[in-house]
Order: sequence, then C-alpha cells, then structure tokens
Amino acid sequence: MILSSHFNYWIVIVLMMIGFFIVISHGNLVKKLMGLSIFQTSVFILYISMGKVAGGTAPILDEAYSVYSNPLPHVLILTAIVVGIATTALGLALVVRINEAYGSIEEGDIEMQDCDKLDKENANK
Amino acid sequence: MATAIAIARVKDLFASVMLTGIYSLLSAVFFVLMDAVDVAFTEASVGAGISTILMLSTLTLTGQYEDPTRHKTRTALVVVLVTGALLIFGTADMPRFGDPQTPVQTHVGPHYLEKSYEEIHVPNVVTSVLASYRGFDTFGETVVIFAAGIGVLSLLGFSGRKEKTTISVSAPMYQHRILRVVGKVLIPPILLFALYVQFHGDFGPGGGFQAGVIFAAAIILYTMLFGRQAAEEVIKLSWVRLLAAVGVMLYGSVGLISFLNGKNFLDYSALAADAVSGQHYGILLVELGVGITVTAVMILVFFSFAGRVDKKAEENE
Amino acid sequence: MFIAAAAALLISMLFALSRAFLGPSIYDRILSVNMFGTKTVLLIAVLGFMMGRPEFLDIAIVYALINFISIIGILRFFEYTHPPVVNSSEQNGESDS
Amino acid sequence: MNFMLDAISWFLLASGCFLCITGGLGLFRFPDFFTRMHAASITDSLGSGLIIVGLAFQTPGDWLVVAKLGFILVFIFFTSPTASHALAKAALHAGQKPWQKQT
Repeated sequence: MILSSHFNYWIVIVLMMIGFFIVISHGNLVKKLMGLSIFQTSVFILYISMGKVAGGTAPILDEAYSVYSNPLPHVLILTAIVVGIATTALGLALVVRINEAYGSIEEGDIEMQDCDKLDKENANK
Repeated sequence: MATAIAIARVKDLFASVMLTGIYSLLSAVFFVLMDAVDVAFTEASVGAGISTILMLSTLTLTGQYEDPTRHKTRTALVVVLVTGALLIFGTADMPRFGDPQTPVQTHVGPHYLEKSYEEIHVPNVVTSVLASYRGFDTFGETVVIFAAGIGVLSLLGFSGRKEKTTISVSAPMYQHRILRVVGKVLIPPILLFALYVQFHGDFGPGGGFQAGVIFAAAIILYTMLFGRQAAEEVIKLSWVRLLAAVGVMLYGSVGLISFLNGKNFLDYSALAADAVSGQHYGILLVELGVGITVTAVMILVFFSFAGRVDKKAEENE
Repeated sequence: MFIAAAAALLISMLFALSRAFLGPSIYDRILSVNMFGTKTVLLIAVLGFMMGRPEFLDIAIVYALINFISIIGILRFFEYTHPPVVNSSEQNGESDS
Repeated sequence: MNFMLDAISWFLLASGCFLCITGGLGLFRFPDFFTRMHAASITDSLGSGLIIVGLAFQTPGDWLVVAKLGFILVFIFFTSPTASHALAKAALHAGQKPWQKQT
C-alpha cells in the first residue's frame, strides 16, 4: 500500500541522493555543479508532486473543469528554476575564474596548490 | 532516474552535459504529467537550451575530461545511503500522492483557486498568484537574478572593446551555409513567439520568466550563427546592461506607485479606478519588468561566457 | 488511441536514450539527443490531447525551437574543442552545399 | 463524417508511431554513425509529420490548436533536417568514416 502511494517521494529521494553523491565524491567542479542541479530538480519534483490532486487538471480556469491542481507550488518552482539557472551561471563563472587562477578544476589539484603556497609562505617566515 | 545515474558515471564531461539535457527533457515531461504547465514551460526553455549552452562553454574553457580518481567514495556512499534511508523512513508519515486532503491542498491553495477569478479576472491562476498575490516574492527573485547577472559580469567581465581583431579562429560557422539561412528564417518567429508568451501569460501557460528566456535564446542563436561581433552591432551591450536594471526598476516602481496611492506595496488595485482592471495593468507591467530583466541577464551571461571563449581561442592561435 | 501513441513514443525514446548511454562517439550522443528532443515534442503534444487540454501545445512549440538552438550550440562549441580537419579543396566544395 | 475523421487520424497516428518505433530501433541497432543518422532523421521527419497531422484531425473544431500544430510541423520540418545536415557534416569533417560491409 505504502509502496504505490508514496512512490513520488521515493523517486525524489533517489534522485536527491544521486545528486548528493556526485557532489561529495567527484572532484571536478563542473561535475559538482551538475550534481547540484540534479539535487535541485529533485526538490522541484517534490514540490510539484505534492501539488498534484488526483483527477485534477492544470490550474488554468475553464468552465469545463472543477478540480485543479494546487497552483502555489507551481509558482514557487517556476521562479526557482529561473533563479536556479542564474545561480548555476554564477557558479560556472566562478569555475572559469578558478580555472584561470589555478589551471585546473579538480578539487584535489587546487588543494595541493594551496598547500604548497602555504608551505612556501611558512618557510619564508 | 537512470539518466541521473549515467550522468554520475560518464567520465567524459561533454557526454554528461548531453545527458543533463535529456534529463531536463524528461523532468519537463514529468511536470506536464503533474499538471504543472507553467513549470514545464520554464524547464523546457531553461534546462534544455540555456543551461546546456552555458555548461558547454565552461567546458570549452576548462577542458573536457575529468580526473578519474575519486575522493572519499566509500564515505560518500555511506553518508548518502544513511541519509537516503532516513529520508525514506520519514516518508511513511507523508501524505499520500494525489490526496486532496493534505495540508498542502487545504491552506491557501483553494483560496487562490476560488477567489482569483473574481478578484483578478485572469484565467491562469499561476500567473495571478505569481504576479499579484505573491508579487513581493517574485520581486525578490527578479532582484536575485539581477544580482546573479551582476556577479557573472564582475567575475568574467568584458575585456572586449580594446582588441579590435576582425575575424579570428572563433569565426562563426561560415562553412555552414544551410544553418545560417535556416537560422535567419527561424529567428523572427522565435522572437514573435516570445512576445506571444509574454503577453498571453494571463490566459495560457507563459509569462515574463519564460518569455525572457526564449527571447534571449533567439539572440543567442543569432550570436552562435553569425559571431559575437555581428551580434554586438545588432544589440548594444551597454543598452542590455541598462535594460537589466530597467526591468527591476519597472517592477519596483509599480510597487512604489501603489504605495504612493495609499495602498500596500505592490497592491495593483491602486493603479486604476476599477480594482480589477488595476490588477490587469499591474500584472502586465510586472511581467514586462520580469521579462526584460531575465532577457537582459541571460544575454549578458551568455556574452560574458562567449567573450571568454573567444579570448581563449585567440590566445591559442 | 492516444495512450497507444504515447506508449510508442516512449518506446522510441527509450531506444534513443540507450543509444545516448552507449554511444561510442560523441556524434551518436548528439544525434540521439536530437531525436529524443523531437520525440519529446510529440509526446507533450499527445499528452496534451490525452488530458483534453490542447493548451499544452505551447510547450511543444517551445521545445521544437529550443531543441534546435541547443543542437546548434552543441555543434558550435564542439567545433572549438575539436576543430575540423579539412583540406582546403574539400572545404570549397562543401561550403556551397 | 466524424467516423471518417476518426479513422483517418487513427491511421495517421498508427503509421506515425510505427515509423517512430522503427526509427528508434534503427538508431539502436545500426552499425555506425551514418546509418544510425539515416534511420533517425528520416523517420523523425515523416513520423512526426504523420503524428501531428493525425492529432490535427482530432481537434474539436478549434482553429487556434490546428494553427499551433501547424507551427510545430513547420518548425520540425525546418529544424530536424537542418540539424541532421549540420551533424553529418561535422562528423564527416571530424573523420568519421562511413561503414562498409566487410568482405
């Protein structure tokens, strides 16, 4: 019973965990951003699936229908998608700058370079 | 779902960008199935087009292949599994899918559905909620987009203007004559369609956010086909920068006018003698503001990425 | 009938998806993304009819446009990373095609 | 009259779906890039055209919907072959060789 009525949450959770896994385990910053966007989409799906009413249609009023899905989650997610792309663009811009400064977008390389720099500074002192 | 797993697995970043495109297509189909027309519309215009292009241009700048060594894979797996299990345990208390009696459905949602036609006379409830009932939220989000645009600009900036190189390696697709002709034919309908989406948002799916993205997509298409220099002659970038601010200003000033007329901030019924037509004007203006801002910011972001790509291509030469 | 059409489209989307996963070369993937996009346009149109609300067609139009733009974008940026190797005589012949 | 329309749209939809499935199968099974492209792009254009015309016969006398379907049809007819052409050209230039039967 629970299986058929809660499947939407399960999908959301699986997607969310995939995104989370990518963010944690991959060193590449672009890949991390992709993971983040998967995570984001899973949240969108959660909201939208909660707004769905069984037997309802899209919330564009019409004489012929009486049951509509809830418009509020749609509004929230609509703006969230556009804001999401804006923030992704910002993240990508940061990645580009990091690449220019360090010559790499792998997390490990960047940390190594930082450590080297710190060591040198300490040695100078 | 499988797409997401594949995205995680594919080493070649280029291929995984491709898969993100497919993933966004799939999620849009899902949104359609869940009755969220407007959301599907936005996801369609944003996810498949702009975000793919931005990711690709970043990859051009940073390199296509990923370092195969993974860090902390085992820890990550454990953390993810534990969190996932806890969340799944939590779903047992969640309301059932499609149940009309859940808290989500019984609070403000029905109010919007019942009252909005009387109060605003706009058939598309999503638009009326977006622009009128929750106008303040939307204003905030427009400002966030504007701020993100400024952020990208200040990070990547334009170093153009100074170097007046004519046609470099980054010359557009000169060898694709058919593409250019078809593109030329397609751009005007795309722009027109964007305007239709902008102003038809009251009656069907659509509105400022989507229209802005589509409009920007048309200009991005032009840029890709004819090159950055040609596009910069058509649209002055300083104007675009100005427009981004004008959109936010338009939204804010609508709020201020209603403020000055003795109503609450963004209470559109102050805009005309009749409350309902006031709402109409308000929504129209506000959506216009959103549309202008989104268009301008998307164009600016794309141009700053494209500028970097061109610069890198010149350096390699 | 619409359900049958939707199912057929889904099957062909599944094929395209598996080709996108397997695709030995990058071009195979681009091709399958393109096809996937076209099929999504059709699927959304059919779904709109299935639910009795043809307003959904707007989304299908957007897809038809955006899909084209993203394919062009992919090709364009692919030319940066892998500049085409052509000898000039072939290029002259090709450019008039 | 109504039955006739239904029958026509049935037929168109069914053949469109058939083409789509065969196209998908071809994309999946064929041995190299160019044959795959052949399978995908040809069935793409014809199949989608058939499905859209079939849908247009189902509209309950709403001309706006028919017009929108017409738009989609025109766009697909424009964009799909163009994209295929560009893709084939890019692939050829990048050194993909057409597949030949091994003798």
